[in-house]
Order: sequence, then structure tokens, then C-alpha cells
Amino acid sequence: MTSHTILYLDDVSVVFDGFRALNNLSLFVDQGELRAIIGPNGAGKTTMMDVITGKTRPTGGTVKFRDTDLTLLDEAAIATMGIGRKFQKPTVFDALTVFENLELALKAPRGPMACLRWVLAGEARRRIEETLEEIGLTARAQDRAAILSHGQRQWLEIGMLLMQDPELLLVDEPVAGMTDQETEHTAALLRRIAGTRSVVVVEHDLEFVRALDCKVTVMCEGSVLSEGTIDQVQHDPRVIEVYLGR
Amino acid sequence: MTNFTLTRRGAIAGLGAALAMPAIRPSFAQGAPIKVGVLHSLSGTMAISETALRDTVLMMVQDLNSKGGLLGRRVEAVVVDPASNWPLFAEKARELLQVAKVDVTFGCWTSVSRKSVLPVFEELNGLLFYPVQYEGEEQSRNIFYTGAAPNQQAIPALDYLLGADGGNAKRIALLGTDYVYPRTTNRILRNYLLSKGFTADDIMEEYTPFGHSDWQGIVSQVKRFASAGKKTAIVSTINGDANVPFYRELGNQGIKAEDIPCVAFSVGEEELAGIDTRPLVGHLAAWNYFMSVKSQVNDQFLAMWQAYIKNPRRVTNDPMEATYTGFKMWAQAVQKAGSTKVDDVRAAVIGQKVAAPSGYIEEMLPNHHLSKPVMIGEVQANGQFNIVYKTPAVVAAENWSPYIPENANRRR
Amino acid sequence: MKRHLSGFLPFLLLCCLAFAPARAQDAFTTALPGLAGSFGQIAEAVEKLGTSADPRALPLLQALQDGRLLKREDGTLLIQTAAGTTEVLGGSATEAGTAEAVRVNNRVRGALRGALGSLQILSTDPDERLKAAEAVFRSRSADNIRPLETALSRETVPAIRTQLELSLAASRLASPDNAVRLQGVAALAEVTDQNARALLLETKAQVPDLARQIDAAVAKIEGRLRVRQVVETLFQGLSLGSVLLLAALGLAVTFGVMGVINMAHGEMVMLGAYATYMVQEACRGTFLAPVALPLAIPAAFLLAAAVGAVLERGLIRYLYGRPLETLLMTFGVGMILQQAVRLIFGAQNREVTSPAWMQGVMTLPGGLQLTQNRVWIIVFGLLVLGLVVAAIRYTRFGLEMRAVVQNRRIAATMGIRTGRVDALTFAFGSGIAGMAGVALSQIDNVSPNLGTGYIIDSFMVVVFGGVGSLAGTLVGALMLGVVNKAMEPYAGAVLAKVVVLVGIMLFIQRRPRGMFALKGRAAEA
Amino acid sequence: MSATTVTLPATPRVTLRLVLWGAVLALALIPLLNQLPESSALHVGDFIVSVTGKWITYAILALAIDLAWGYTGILSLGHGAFFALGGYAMGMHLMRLIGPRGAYGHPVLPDFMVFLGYQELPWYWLGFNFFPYAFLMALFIPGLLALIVGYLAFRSRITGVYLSILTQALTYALMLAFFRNDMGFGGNNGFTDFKELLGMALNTPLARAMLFYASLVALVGSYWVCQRVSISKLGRVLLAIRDAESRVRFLGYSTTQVKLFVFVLSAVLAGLAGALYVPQVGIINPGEFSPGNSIEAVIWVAVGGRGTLIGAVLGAFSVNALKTWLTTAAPDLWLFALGGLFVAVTLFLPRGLVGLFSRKVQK
Repeated sequence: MTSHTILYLDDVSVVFDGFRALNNLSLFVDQGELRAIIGPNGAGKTTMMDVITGKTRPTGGTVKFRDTDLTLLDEAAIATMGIGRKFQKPTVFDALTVFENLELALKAPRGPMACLRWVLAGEARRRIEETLEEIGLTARAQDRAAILSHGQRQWLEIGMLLMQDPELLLVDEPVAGMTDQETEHTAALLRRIAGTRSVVVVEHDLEFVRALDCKVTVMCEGSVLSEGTIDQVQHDPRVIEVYLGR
Repeated sequence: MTNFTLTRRGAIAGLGAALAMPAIRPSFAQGAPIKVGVLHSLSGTMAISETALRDTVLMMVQDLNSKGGLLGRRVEAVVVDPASNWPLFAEKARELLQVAKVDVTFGCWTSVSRKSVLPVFEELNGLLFYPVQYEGEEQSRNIFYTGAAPNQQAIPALDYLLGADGGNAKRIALLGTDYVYPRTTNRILRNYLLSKGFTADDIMEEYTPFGHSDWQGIVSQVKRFASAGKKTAIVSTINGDANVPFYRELGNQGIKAEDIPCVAFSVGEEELAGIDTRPLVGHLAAWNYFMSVKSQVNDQFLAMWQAYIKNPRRVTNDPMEATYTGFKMWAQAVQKAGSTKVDDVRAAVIGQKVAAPSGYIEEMLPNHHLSKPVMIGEVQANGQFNIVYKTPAVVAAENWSPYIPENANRRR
Repeated sequence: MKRHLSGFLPFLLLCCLAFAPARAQDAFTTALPGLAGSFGQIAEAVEKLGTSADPRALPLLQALQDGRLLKREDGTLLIQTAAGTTEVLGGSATEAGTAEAVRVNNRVRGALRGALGSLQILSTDPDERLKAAEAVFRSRSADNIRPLETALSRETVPAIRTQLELSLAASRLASPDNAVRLQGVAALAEVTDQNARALLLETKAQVPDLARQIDAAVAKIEGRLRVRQVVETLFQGLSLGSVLLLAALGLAVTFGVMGVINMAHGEMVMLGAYATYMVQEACRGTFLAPVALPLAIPAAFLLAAAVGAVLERGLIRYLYGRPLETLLMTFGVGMILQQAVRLIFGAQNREVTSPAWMQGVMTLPGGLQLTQNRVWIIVFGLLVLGLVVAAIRYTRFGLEMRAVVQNRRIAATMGIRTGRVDALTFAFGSGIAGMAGVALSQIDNVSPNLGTGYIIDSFMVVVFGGVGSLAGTLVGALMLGVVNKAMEPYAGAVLAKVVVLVGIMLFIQRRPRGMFALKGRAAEA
Repeated sequence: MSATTVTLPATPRVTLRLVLWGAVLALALIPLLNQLPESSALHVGDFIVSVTGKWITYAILALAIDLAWGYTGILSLGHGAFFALGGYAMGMHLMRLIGPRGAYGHPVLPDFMVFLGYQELPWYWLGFNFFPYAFLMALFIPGLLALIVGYLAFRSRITGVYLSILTQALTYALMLAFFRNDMGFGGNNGFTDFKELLGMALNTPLARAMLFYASLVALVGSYWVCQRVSISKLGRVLLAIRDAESRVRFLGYSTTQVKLFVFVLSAVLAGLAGALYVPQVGIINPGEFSPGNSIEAVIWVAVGGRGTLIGAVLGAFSVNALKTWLTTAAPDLWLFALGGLFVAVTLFLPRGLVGLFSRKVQK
């Protein structure tokens, strides 16, 4: 574990009723790194994210964000520490407008009294508007999220992630349901974000992963199968075996 | 006063107030009907007991009208449903008095419902006839109590158990539902027993919640209590709903009346109608009236009731008799006063005498309670009571019990 | 008042007649006038008749017990039989006319029981002998020692012998001779029975000389009684538990399997109880009357199931996926059902009688007495549980039900008519509730409010046990029952219930999924 | 749960505000019209005053429930308990004020304690003779209970129907407990026969009018507080929690804290409603804890339209008005009507009466 390792998973296992969703998984992500994770269905990608964000308690192993043991914290505490997550199935708040969705995500004191006293000041408004611009939803700011298209919901969720201003972003299948153009835009966005913060992207779309141009981890049956550049892993016989069948 | 103006005002009054207006028949100054409020629960837990009282009042109203009404005016019943909900009792009482402007109200069963409406009747100077035996410790100028006070039921019953005919009981188990009537009655009985030389060890007191349905434990406890080598009897102030499971458990655990008799103050013919009484033969109840009383008035009362309700098997019970007696007294008082004004009627009710179905002449005393006979009946296999004891004459009600020491410094 | 006098005057007259030295009086005739007197006099007369050994006494006392002994205004006693009415003295046939039945009260009944007991102890009918032996135990008079010894020497039936020995011991306590009394004390010390304890303590009060021996005997009895009390409490707990189980089982299906919060569940139970009442009334007076209760079980099931099916198809299905709305709507349905029943059947309780085989107590080896109806309800509860398990595990319907619960869409694509399965499942759960109503009609009020008392307990059982787990429902119900009953003697019934409720609430917050939680991903969803 | 907030377009918002203030004014007029001579066409009877006063407190309770349920998705079936606890606190004050005017003339002990043989006041009754203390307790005790229950429940992530069943058991347990005479709260009879409050004899029109206005002020105040919450960012967090609680957690909000805040606030409002209710109806007894009462209160909100404050108020008024009317007009059949209404509203009007209204507005 180097001094700039930001996320540290060592020997993590998760067992559901005898089924090992994660099997002695070890994974390290550096500060400012962009990392793609691929793997077949049931490889444990989403479970890994659940473990990092506190949704699922690991059966065993170490999970650390910098020097903090994440297994002791709940989702909210982990999120406020600076880990943001975008879900596989976009979850935005349908009853609220696009603007309000972003406002909720905006990094600010989270306590009930603070929320009650919250006044949207110039700086915050400017940041929300910037983000709206970035995700291309400026025109729809006052629309309720319920009426957005699938792609737009994806964007909105990415926007919310940005508003949180996290140090580590966990992004689960960000481009599902997006057009090619949108996909490209997303890849560019993620690349830009990386550098100042760390990004972990889980994705099926290998073209998109290629566009990210980063280190790739291949997961299978709850542990790491292979790691390297996209080309390296694509030629790894074990990976080929997993993807093309035995 | 017509519906129209009320509705208009209601609309002005704002949200939903219009809906609050009960449908009152338009009434006209000439020969306006005399209004009788009926304040008995028709739904909820008390409906079991109270619907029969509603029917009794309606029967009496019908009877009165068939005889040409009162003071030459028709009598009209205004029925409301306070739904076994105590604050609703207060609201409905107010509505009866202020909106329907009833001249008299017959109603309430539980003490709490009476306590809930009492301030309303006092504030608006209404007239309430309350037909159920209760714990006493109350007297309102606006309420006439036609049920028994503790000295007209509980104490004579205990005397019977302690006497030779009742089996010379030396140990008493006081079982009751946890509310004020049993608590107070048992306090009176405990003090009475202590005054008769009982020790605290020979008295068992146990309370259960309303509608208690699992009596296994308590009945076993009573059996243990009864195995101390002294004749034991049970005094039950268990409330309506819980009685059926209680008696079933008594029967099933083989407690025979010959060994451990149980005398109840809240179990009448109506309650027994829901139980197979064969295993209970010999258990006792103390009331001021039983359906099996042999008297001319009772025969008339039974015939009238079974004709009204169109069911020759329907039973009568003590609170119904008290309703009957109360209604008769009120009607006589109105006749005497020549008006339905509350103050006049109130003055006239006191001293009224009615030949009650109990077979005695009952009189309204100045303490707003009745003089009544006390009877003790044994349950028979047919669900009726075999009257094994009655007082030779009526007993005057003592609503303030001498066995509650605090009554000594009561405000008068 | 009038009646008292009318009873009293002829009595005085009779007394005069009786004491008139007309002819020699035997015990029977001297006792007779008492039967026309007050309860106390009747009781005395009955006691005399019991020891009279007169052959005329038995039919007379039986007539008194059955209310067939009549009394004329003038005090003449008549016996009424199917054949006609005869005068007691002289035996000549006569008309009943205005004669009224001689009334009995507890005091008289107690005396009668003892007297009949002494007279029937040598009866040829074993049932009567057993009853007589029991009766003599209670009446315990030294006069009975000799007849009991005779009876014991002839008796061959073991159960009656046991009872006779007991009665003999009890009668010996009444002997004036301390040696005989001590025999009785020694025999009673070996019995595990509260009545024996009561007898001994009573004797102790009368004969302080024997206090030491009696105390020792009582201590022995009490030691055994304490053990029995534990067993009894356990039984009572199990019985309460089985009532909870019955009430909750239907809910375990509708809530546990389908996730439907049915606040009208209690009303389904109530409908079952009313179905029992209706079946009983329909069978009254027919040859079916003795089996009305078993017949009521399918009837209650069908009625409640039919109402359930209508409810599901007509209302609930539109609210799937919105459990909170379902909760509110079914609350409204419950109100309507309650009031409908109240208007149809009246607000009063309805009488549902227990068949003879469900009444009284059942004595187990060791003298442990269990109330029959409770035993049956425990058995019934387990049978219904078995039925539910079997229906879910081994029938086509159960298979389809589980399939729909696990994945509605895939089940539909497999050709399962999910709507029909929903309706059937809900009807099944409601029907189970109706069957619970049959059981509850045996221990509780059959009134429109019957169900309201059980709804919260049922929900607590299901949630405590673990939603979707029948094993959890079983264990949860029995545990709650036992804990409740175990606490009752110390905390009182009300507090026991409150403590149990608070306990469940704390438990649920520690294990939100109940005792038998479904684990894994399915539960996380 | 699906989103059901009704967001009204800007213009109707103004009309809505006008309607609201109009309704408040109309309500405020009721006690004044009561003062007119009875012959006047505008006279309003005492009954209307007292019954409307009672409905106002119900409306506050409905607001409290709506805040928890309509906005946050916490369906508590135990709000009647908070209402009743507030009522009991006020009832204790009123009992203490009876002083030596009770039937037994005891200077300190209320009547029921005298005839049940209490020798002295239980410790938890001390201080209730001071109005500010009693009033504070009427808010504090429900709040404290909500804090404890809410903390335990929300921490263990008990949501949805489980929470409903749990809170229902809570109010049921409290009902059983308060029925016990040994608790020192008068058992089944509870408290009645109150004499005065803050120096006013309770059975006078003046006192009724004062309580009416106090309730109206409390209603407006509660409305303001709820509105303040609902339009703040907190309100949006609440809606977000209602629709996707776990997502809110991943945004870094401690939903346990937020829900606890709302639950406690809601309980305090319910307690306030109870405290105003008791002097007006003149009785408080354990029946107020009965689970049916709590469910009914939830149904007011459902009928009016949850997720909108005006809906909660409207629901409380309309259902109770209907009940008052029907229990007199159709004493045998009113349960059918009310039960039918509950069924119909959940089936056909998921957004309640307000939904009916706002759909028209949007067209």
C-alpha cells in the first residue's frame, strides 16, 4: 500500500447463504487514477461497490479509504467522506426537478437543521448551473426528473455525482442506454475528472472501456482474474476463456 | 328553525361545517314533538350491550305515542351513535342538547361515557337518565341514576355468600376488569369484608384488561386460592365481553357452583344468551331485576318487548328494566310538571313512584337514585335465573358508600 | 315477599302435622316435610334422606335434582315422571295442577350430590358409581366410611377404586377418632390434588392436635403441586400459543407469502365464527347436531375463502405493490364487514355450544388435568398448520403460488394464470382465518368484535416469527403464548401483555426480519 | 412508493393562498358569529363552535401525520399515541387545577386517586399544576417517545409496513398500559370533569372561543412550520427519502437523522394537537390510544390527499364532518359510508380530494 493508494481492498469476501459473491478479492486504486472493471455477469462487480459504499458488510477482509476502515461506517458516513456512487440502474428522485436533484447532491452540510436553514447562495447556484451545462440538461432544469429519458437520467445521475465533489467516484455502467455520441462525451468527461480524483468504472461495453484508456481489472467469480491495459487483458487466455466459455 | 338556514350558516361557517348538520325534521311551533335523545353505542365494543337499550327506549316512545303522547304532544326519539368512543359521547351529547334540542336523554352504559357527558349535561342543563348499575361516588343534578348503587347490589350479594344459603364463604376472590367500577366496588367490598373480620389473606383481588379472553391462568389461580381448606367464593365484576371466555373456562376447569360459587354483577340474561349455561348452573348474579321475576308488570313488559322486537325468544335484563322504569318516571314527571322544562321536570322526578317490572314500587330519591329491591339469582340451564333471594322491601340507594373512608370528608 | 309467605305458611302447617303423634315415623317420612321448606331445610332433609337407606329416597332425590319434584300450595309433594304424576307419600297417581317445582340452590345441590353419592355408591352402573365416589369425596362425612369400605371391597374397576380410596380417606378425616383421621391423612398425602390439600387444611383448622402430621402431608402435596403447576403453565402457554397460531396462520399466508396487509383479517376470523354458529343452528334438532362443529370447519373455510376471493378480485388486486394503501383500504373493508354482521345477526353475542367431547377436563396419568377444549384447539392448530404446509409444499396450487411469489413475470410466461393464483392464495389465507374462527367460537365471544382482539397479536406473531416463514409463525406463536402465561402470575395479565409487546418491539428492532429470517439477496431486495 | 406530490402551477398557488387565508378567516369568524343573538340569520350554534374547535385539533394531527407519511413515507399507525400523550399531559394539568373542587374536596389529589385510596400524588404528577410545565410536557413527552422509538426503528432500517405494524403495537401497548389503574392515570375513566384553564372556567363560551382561537393559531402555526419544512431543502430531502431512501444515503445524508428529526417534529405537533383537544372535549382516556383511532387519522390524510398540507387539513375536516353528520343522520349505516369512503379513496383517488381539485386546475 503506497502513500497515494486511496482505496484498499484486501482479501475481501462476501458470503450470502453459502454463495461466495466475493472471494478473497484484493484491489488497490491510486489517487487520481481512472480504473475500469469488467467481468461477466455475477462476477461480483456490484457487490464490490456495495462493500465499498457500506451497503453490504463483508464477511471478511479489509476495506480502507485512505486510512479509514470503511467496514465500520454506514452509507451516509462513507458518502460524506468523499466516495460517490452512480448506480447501474439510474436512480434519481422522480418527485424533484432536475435542478433540485442536483441541489440535493451538492456538497453542503447534511444535517436536518442545516437543510432546513439552507439558502441557495450565488456560489452554489453557479456550480449547479455549471453542472447543468456539463450534463446538457440546462433546458430541463425545472422539469421533474420523472419525465426524463433514460439517457438523460444517466446524465443527471452523473451530474449528481459531480455535485458531491467526491474524491473517489464509483460508476456502475454509466453508458447503458446512451447513444454513441453520448457515450463518447461520457468517456471524455470521466477522463477529465480523473487526475484530480479517482474514478472506478464498471462497464460491459469494451469500446467504451477502450475509450477510457486506463488500467483495466477483470473480475470473475468474486476475485480478480487479470489486470493491465485493455489490450493486455484482451489477450489474456484466462480472460478469453471466461468470456468465450470453456 | 329549518334545515335551510342551518345549511346556509354552515356554509358561511366554513370548511365542512355544513356537513355537521344533522338531518332534523322541520318542527313547527304548534304541538311540536317532545324530543327524547338516545345516546347508546350502536357500533364498537359496547354495541353488544347498548343496542338493546336503544331498542327499549324506542319501544317506550312508541308505546307512549300509541297512548296519545305526552301533554298532548307527540314524542320523538333522536337516535345517535356515539360508537363506543368516549369523546364522541360528549360531542353527541352536546349535539343532542344544542342542535336537536332534546328534552331528555336516555343513555350511556359505561362509567366513562357517563363521566364524559356529565360536564356537558351540567353546562347545558340537560337531563340524563342513566340505566346501569355503577360504582356510585357520584351525584349530578342533571343525571338520574336508575341502576343500582353498590349497596343495592354488591353488598347484599356478598352477604348472601357469607350466609348459610350461600355456603358460608370464608374466602373471597374478587375478579374484575381493570376499570373504575370493579376497582371501586372491590374496594368497598374489601373494606366491608375486613369489617366482618376477614383477614387480608382471605381476599384475593385480580384484574384483567377489557375483552380478556384467556382465563386459564387466573382460573387456576383461583383454584389454588380455593384449596386452603376454607369455603371459597368468587365475586366477579368482569365486564361484558370477557365474561363468555371466563365462564367457559370456569365450566371447562370443572369449577362447580356447589364448590366455588361465582357471583357476578355485570352478567345478565343478555350476556348468558351467548353462553352454553349448562356447565354454569348454580353460579350467581345479583341484580335488581331478573327476567324470571313473577309480577304482572313484568309480564306486560316481556310481552311488550317481545312484540316490539318481533322475537319471542329475546330476553330482557336489568338495565332494560331500569330504562323502562326511568322512562316511566320521566313521563310521569312531565305530566306532573305540565311542561318539559328541565328544571320543572327535575323537581318533579324526585319522589315519583313506578310499579317496576321487578314487582316492587320503586321511588326516585332526592339523591337522584332509586330505591330498588335486591335479588340474587342462580343461573339455570335455560339461560334464565332462578331467584334464590330477594330483599323483603326496596333498599334505598347509598351512592356515597360508607365503606369508602374518604366519603367522610366529602364536599356536600 | 308474597311468594315467601306462601311457601312458609303451609310449611308451618306441615311441621305441626309432622310432629303430631299420629303414627310411628321412620327416617324417610320425618325428613320429607323439610323438602317443602326453605333452602336450608331442604338441604337438611336431603342429608337425612341420604343416610336413611330407604329405597324410596333415591327416586325422590333424583326427582328433586331433575326438577321433577313438585310441591302443592298445601305442601304435598309430588313426583313427576314420564308416566305421570304421583304423590310421594302413598304413591297414588294424581294431577300436577298448579303444583310448582321445588327449587334448589347451591346449598341444596351440594347436599344432593353427597346424598345421591352415598345412595348410589353401590349402583350397578360404573359411571354412576364413579360420580358417586367423587360426590362422596366432596361431602366427606364419617357416616360414609362403612359404605365406602363395603364398596371398595367389591369394586373391580381401577379408576373407581382410586376414587373410592380417595373418598374413603376424605371421609376418615371426618371421623371423631384421631387414629382413623391419621389413616386418612396418610392416604391423602400421596395424592397430587388441590382438593386433598384443601381437605387437610380444613381438618387442621378443626383438629389442631394433628397439625404436625397434616402440615407434613400438605408439604408433600405442595411439593408435587409445584411441579405440576409448571407443567400446567406450560400447557396454558401452549394453548394460548395455539390460539395465536391459528389466528396468525391465515395472515402468514396473505401477509407472509403475498405481502398483502389485510387489516380485515380479524373479520375473516369473525366470519368463520359466525359460520360455525350458522352451521350449528342449521343442524339443531337434526341427526347432524352432534357433528355440527366438525361440519362447521369446511363451512367456515369456504365462507371466509369466498369473501376473501371477492375481496382480492374486487379490490386488493388493484393495489398490489402499494402495501400501505392496501392496509388502509382493508381497514375500511373491516369496518363494513363488522357492521354488516352486526346488522344481520344483531350486536349480541351468539351462542355456540361446545360438543360434549370438548367440555370438561381430561386427566392424564399422574393426575394432571387438562381442559378438553384447549387440548383440541392445540391439536386443531397443529392440524391446520400441517394443512397449510402440505398445501404449499405438495400441491400444484402451492407450486404455482410459490412460483408467482418468486417471479410473477416468469410464472406468467410459464402459463400460470397469476391473477387466479393471487385470488386463490388470498382466498386460502382467508379460509384459514375462517377455520381459526371455528376454534375461537369455542373459547371467545361470537360477536362482531371478535376479530379486532386478535389482529395486532396476529401481526406481531408473523413479524416476530419472520415474515414468509411458517416455522417462524409456529415457534413465534408458541413462544409468545408460553412467555405470556409464565409472566402472568407475577406481573398480572395486563402487564404481561404489555411486556410481551414491548419485548417483541425491541426484538424486531434488533432483528427486523424476525426469528426465522429469510437471508441472502432475496431478503435484501 | 410512487411519487404523488401535487405540484401546483404558479397561478393556482396564489389562488390557493387566497383560499387558505379565506378559510382561516371563515374559521376565525365562527366564535364571533356565535356571539350574535340566536335570532340572527348568521348565528352559529355553540355546537358548531365546539365541534369545529375539535376538528381544528384533528387537522393539526393530520398535518403531523402528513409530514411523516405524505412527505417522508413513514407511515406511523401510532400517531394517536403521541396525540393522546399530549392530551394526557394537558389533562394532568387540568386535573390539578380542579384542586379542592373535586367531589371529595381533597386539596391535592384528583377524585379518582382519592377513591382508589392513594395517599399522595405520584412523583410524575409533580409540577403539572404549572401550566408552562404541563404544556412543555405535552410537547416533550411525545417528542421523547418518538425519539426513542424512531431511533430504534430507523437505526435498524425498519421501514414500510414493518414500521406501521411496530408503531401500531406501540400504541396498543400504551393503551393496555394506560387502562391499568395502577399506572396512576385514572385507568379506563381517564380524566374528566375539568373546571378551568388559565383562570377561565371551561364551560363558558369565552373559554370555548379562546380555546378555539388557540387551536386556530396552533393550526396556522403548524401549517407554517410544515410548509417551512416542505419548501426548504429539507423538504426535498424528505421527498427523496420517501421515493428512494437508500439513494439518499449514498448522497451522504444520514437518513436516520433526517427521519428522526421529522418523526420527532411530527410527534410534537401531534402532542400539541392532543393538548388542545382535551380541554375542548373535556375528557381524555386510554381509548385515544386505540389503534383504530390512529388508522382513522391516517385515513383523513389519505382522503384529503397526502403529500400536500392542504390535503391533510381538508381530509381531517371533511371526514370528521361526515362522521359527525352520519352518526346522527344514519346511526346504523354510517360505518358502511365511512368504510366505503376509505375503500373508494384508496382505489379511485390515490391523491385524495386535492388530487381531484388539482387535476381540474391543470386542465
